[in-house]
Amino acid sequence: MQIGLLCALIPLLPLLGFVINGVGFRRVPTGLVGGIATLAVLASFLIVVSLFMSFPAEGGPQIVPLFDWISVGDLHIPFSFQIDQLSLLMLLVVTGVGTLIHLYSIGYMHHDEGFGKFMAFLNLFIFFMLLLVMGANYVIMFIGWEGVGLCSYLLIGFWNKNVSYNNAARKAFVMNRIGDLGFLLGIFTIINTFGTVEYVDVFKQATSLPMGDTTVLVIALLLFVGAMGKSAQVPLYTWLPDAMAGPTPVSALIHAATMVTAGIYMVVRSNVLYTLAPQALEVVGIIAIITALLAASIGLLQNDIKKVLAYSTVSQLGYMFLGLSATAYTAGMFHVITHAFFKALLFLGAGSVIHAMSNEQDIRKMGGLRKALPVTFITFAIGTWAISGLPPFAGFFSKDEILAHVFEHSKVLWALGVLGSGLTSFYMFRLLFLTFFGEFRGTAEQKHHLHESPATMTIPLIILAILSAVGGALNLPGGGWLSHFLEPIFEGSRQVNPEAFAESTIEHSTEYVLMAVSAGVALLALIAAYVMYISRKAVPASDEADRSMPEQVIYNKYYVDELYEAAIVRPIRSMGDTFYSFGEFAVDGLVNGVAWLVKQSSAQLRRLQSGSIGFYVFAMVLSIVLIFALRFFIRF
Amino acid sequence: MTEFLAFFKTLTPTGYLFLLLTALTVISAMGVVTARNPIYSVLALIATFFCLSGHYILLNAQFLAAVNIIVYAGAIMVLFLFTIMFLNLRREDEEAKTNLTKIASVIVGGTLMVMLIMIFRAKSSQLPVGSTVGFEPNTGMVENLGHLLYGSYILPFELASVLFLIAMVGAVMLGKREAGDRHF
Amino acid sequence: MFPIVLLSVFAVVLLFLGFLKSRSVLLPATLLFLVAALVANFLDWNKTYLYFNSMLRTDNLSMVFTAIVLLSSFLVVALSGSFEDDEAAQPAEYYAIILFSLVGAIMMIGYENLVMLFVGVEILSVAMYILTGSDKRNLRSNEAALKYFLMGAFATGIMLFGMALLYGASGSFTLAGIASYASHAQQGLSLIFYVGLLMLLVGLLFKVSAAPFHFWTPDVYDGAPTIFTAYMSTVVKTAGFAALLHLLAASFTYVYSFWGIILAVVTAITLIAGNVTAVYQNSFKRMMAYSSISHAGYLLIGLAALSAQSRQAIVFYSLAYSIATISAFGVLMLVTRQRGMQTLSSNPLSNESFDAFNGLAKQNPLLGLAMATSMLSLAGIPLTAGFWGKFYMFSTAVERGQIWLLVVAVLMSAVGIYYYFRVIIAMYFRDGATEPIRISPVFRYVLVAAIILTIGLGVAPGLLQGLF
Amino acid sequence: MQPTQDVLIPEVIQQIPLTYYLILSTVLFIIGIIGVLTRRNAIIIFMSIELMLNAVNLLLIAFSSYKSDSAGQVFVFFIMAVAAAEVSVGLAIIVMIYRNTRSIDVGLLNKLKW
Repeated sequence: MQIGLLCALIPLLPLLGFVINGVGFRRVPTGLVGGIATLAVLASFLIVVSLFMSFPAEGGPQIVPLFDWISVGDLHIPFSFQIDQLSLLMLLVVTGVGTLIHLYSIGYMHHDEGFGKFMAFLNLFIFFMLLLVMGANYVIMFIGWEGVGLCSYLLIGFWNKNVSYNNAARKAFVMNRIGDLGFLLGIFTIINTFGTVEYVDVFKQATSLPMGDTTVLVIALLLFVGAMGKSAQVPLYTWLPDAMAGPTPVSALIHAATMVTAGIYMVVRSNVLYTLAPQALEVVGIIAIITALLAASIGLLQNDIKKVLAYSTVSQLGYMFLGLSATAYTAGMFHVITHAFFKALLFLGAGSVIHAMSNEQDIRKMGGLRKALPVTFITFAIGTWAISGLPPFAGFFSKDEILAHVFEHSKVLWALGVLGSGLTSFYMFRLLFLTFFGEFRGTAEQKHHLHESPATMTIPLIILAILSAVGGALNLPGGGWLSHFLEPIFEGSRQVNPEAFAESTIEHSTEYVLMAVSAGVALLALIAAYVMYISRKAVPASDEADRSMPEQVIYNKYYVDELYEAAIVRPIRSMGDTFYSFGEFAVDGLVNGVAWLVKQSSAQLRRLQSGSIGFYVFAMVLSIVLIFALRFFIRF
Repeated sequence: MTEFLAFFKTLTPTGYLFLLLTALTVISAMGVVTARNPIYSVLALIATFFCLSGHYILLNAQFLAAVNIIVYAGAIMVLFLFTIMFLNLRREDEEAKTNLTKIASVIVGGTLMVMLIMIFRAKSSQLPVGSTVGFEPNTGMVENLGHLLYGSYILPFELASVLFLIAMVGAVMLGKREAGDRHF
Repeated sequence: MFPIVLLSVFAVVLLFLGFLKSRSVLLPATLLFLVAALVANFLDWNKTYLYFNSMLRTDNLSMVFTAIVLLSSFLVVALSGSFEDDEAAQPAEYYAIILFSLVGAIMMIGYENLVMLFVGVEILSVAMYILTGSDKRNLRSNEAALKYFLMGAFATGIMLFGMALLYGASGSFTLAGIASYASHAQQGLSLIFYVGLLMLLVGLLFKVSAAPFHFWTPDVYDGAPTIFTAYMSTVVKTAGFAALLHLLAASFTYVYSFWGIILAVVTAITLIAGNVTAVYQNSFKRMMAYSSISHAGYLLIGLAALSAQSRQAIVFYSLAYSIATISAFGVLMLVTRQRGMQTLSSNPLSNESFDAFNGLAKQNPLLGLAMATSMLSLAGIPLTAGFWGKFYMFSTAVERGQIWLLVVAVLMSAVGIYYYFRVIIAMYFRDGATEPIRISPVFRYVLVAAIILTIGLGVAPGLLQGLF
Repeated sequence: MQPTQDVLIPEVIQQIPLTYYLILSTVLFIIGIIGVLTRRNAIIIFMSIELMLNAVNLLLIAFSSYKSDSAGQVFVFFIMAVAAAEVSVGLAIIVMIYRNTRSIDVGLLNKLKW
């Protein structure tokens, strides 16, 4: 079958689903809505699989031109898709995980009055995401990029009766815009430098440039600003936790598995440019490690089940960028894939819990749910195990590969990375223990309602759990399948900087030690969490309790372990609080400050519009005088 | 200064006439913008137009000089005068602009004037004067202008009628008294 | 050339139709006339003519601009159905003036001689003074008309002074004559020429409301009846930019180094003044006025960079902008009228504020969609025509190497998104107790056509490129 | 300069440099601008604008005569025609405003602002 037609069908099917559900959402019967939407994505997935199967192992990129799009002077931009190893991987993840989440949404959302609208938006999102991934040039990527941002905006504000939801949606939009501006400027700089936006041509030209070229550095940094916005890196990360106001499937699909990894995809796509600009990679590395640690430490003390997962997502995204900064592009992509599996799983599990708890999201009111929700519990536990980087599940392999490359690059970053991994393990197990172990702490009514979710929700959970468990097999240490598969993508980078892609210099023994260390740290954190939340049955203080006296609660209930309290809990808590307030106030303050500044200057500027003809004419004449003075009298 | 005096001496009566007309023009133009009473402004403007017509005659543009008197001084200014009379604007009121804005306006306008004059007097802005050989003295005669107007410029000439139609329709539409309106 | 003749005749016919008792023939007749003019416009397709001793030029570029102007006026006229209910309105006169003014617009698009430019500008301006003041008993409309008239006449004076100086320096009113004079720029031109150039430029920049000559725009757009605001902000602007483009490209390319930087600075000021000031507005109509200033800024980017792509960029941008603006004003008219009837408040301000749009999308999905599409297009979100307009504009700046201007423009487009999204938020995320607004079929067709055009050009911008 | 060699050339052109006319019309033009800036009576502002237009007319006629090129004088026709049309519309607007507000002071027109 024609490859062009197949490629065109991949994004068109979700679009069709959107049109059917979106235009006729009042007329399509509710029973059909979910089926149509899910089938559309499933069909795309099947096409992607068939493409993947027929793709030659060592093949170069296949460009599928669809039609001539625009030409501006010398710049010609065709509308074409690029099928290569990288886009195939992303396509598999997007459509695969997308299908599961669509399926899950049928169970999760079908009571909602806006069900049809919801499924339509999800399909639209998939469409834009596919454009982003498949486009053969930066302009198509940008369109997909903006499109997913728009859908994310729509879906966060989906339950739009609540004001805070709206604010969250707006915040997400504003922060993403800041990133998009960087991206847009980057694209124009690319046009200016290379005269084309086609990946193939840009990279071909770029390979002939010297290392450390300033223009490339500028381009790389501008593109990274775009990635920071979309992938929630410091300082543009605060929108992601707020975005949890949207329905849970949205959080799973957009804010965990797919859209937020677009930034990583872009950097990997432009790997030649980044390899050419080592300084840019350093910036990426610094921002990545700050993000990873900051978000992890904030995650330690969150009590909203989705917020914990959100901060964990931010932190994991930081890990991915950390890998990229050490030119471990494969490792970064590997983590994108495994993260898509286990984070989608965790979010969907959280959704299942919230569903069972009648929309309760506070983990202090949960506990002991493992008996009521066995499937959810087991799958959630697998996800937690995987994200914590404990063997033998997927997260272990991917995170470990990143850390191994970082170790080669910089010992300090590695140590910080391991620390972050410990934090991850701690807060994830804290979440697991508080939610599923111990006694139930909710109301009696909630307890009465507890039930396992329907099959449409549990089946995706089980599939994702299996994937999270065995996903590590994609790229076992010592040159797995994935690194071979992706090799052609990095051909250009290898040309410009062979050293960065030389065979690893660390010996296998060192590598095993590194693995052991990171796994050990994660295990230690697990134990710490176990001691704190299972043995000691600590429950985080409620919001009403005075924050300066958190120990009171524990003090009154248990034999005091003051040392433990003072040495671990309090520092962690204060650290978490500090970082949290940093995020909330400093970053948001900055964003709001800029908005305030614009608004104030607007208020001042509009006073010029005084309504008086005399003043208007005066301003005109004065401007003419100034122009004449500048052109004829002042030499500069 | 001596240069100026020397220039003075070379002038014939026509030259003096030019200077006189120039002085009159500027004075009456200033009268237009400074007169307190709008009627005086109109009269000063009419005087300016007459002076300008004098200039046109000096420049051998007799036809335009006549048209200037007929159209501007005759028709347009009468329209102004009518309006002022109808609206009964003889009172010397509502000139309450603060002195500050007036001074600022004069300074900015004056600066523009000084700048323009400096530019026009600069060496690099002098235009090559047309040679006397090919000089066509009939430039401003009605025959010459008529040929041009009905030849090359026929299209804008015809389309100017569109402008008049618009103005006619518009003036009637806006100026017409609706039922219940005051007369003036 | 053909549209000019047809429009002049049709306008006179319309004036006579005004004698008929029934007003209902006027609207269809006007629409028919506009379609006829649009068809006649393309009779010369792919041919280049100079009419009447090089007074008027028709080539594909001028025909495309003419088509945009005619299409915009078609849409505006189609949205003007409310005159039928209004006792005080004089639709025959309005439509006739609109058709007459289109003659002026076409003159501005196709002129080859400064006389034609001058007469064209004046026809269009005088018509606009009248239409601005057409709501005779409304003080806001009166005030707007007087402001527009006095300032417009003043700007005309400056423009004429510039033309006179250009004539003095180059000895010709034709663009070709001026260009041949300017081509000796290496040997040094008279300073008079440069002064004339600047003054002519200032006069035209005033007409397209570029800062710092933009002050009339918000007041006039705000005070004029909404339907004529829609007309002014699209047709006049398109014609003005066509005139500027032709002037700069045909006559002044040789002296780009003289005016390029001035225009670039003016562009930056326009972008900042328009976008930043729009943020604080509470009236949607006034916001649209500032937004039209900001769009003049985006269009100026193409002029300040004057490259081979500028034509294409300006054509595309004006089309995208015109369609989006007209449908936005169309929705505004419906909403204002509806709210005016509901609340019986005579204060027009509250009917035009952002709050008037609260909850609109829930009751009237079509109106919501039309407004949202046009706001997205004006904001330059991908897959709408506005995105490609901005894209083309920005790439002209890149080609000239005016990176600083590009940065300003990109930042300001981010500011723009803020106020455009206020409307979308109000429509989709706010609650407003409203009953559905009755939409007449014509309105519905126009809005649907605008949505389709905006999205269609956004998906396949190449469609328009085949035209010239 | 030899004044009488070619009697057909007007004396003014022989004696007075073109720059003088340039300066004269600039002065008239600026007086018009200052009138627009300083006055509040709409009719007087309007008359100042007419003064500006006449400065342009003078300039055009001067250029046209010195170059002996008729195009400039034809342009003056158009300016006069346009001015006449503008005056009729402008005065209609002023009359309309006067009907509604009993005043033509532009300083009082500030309902539209900000």
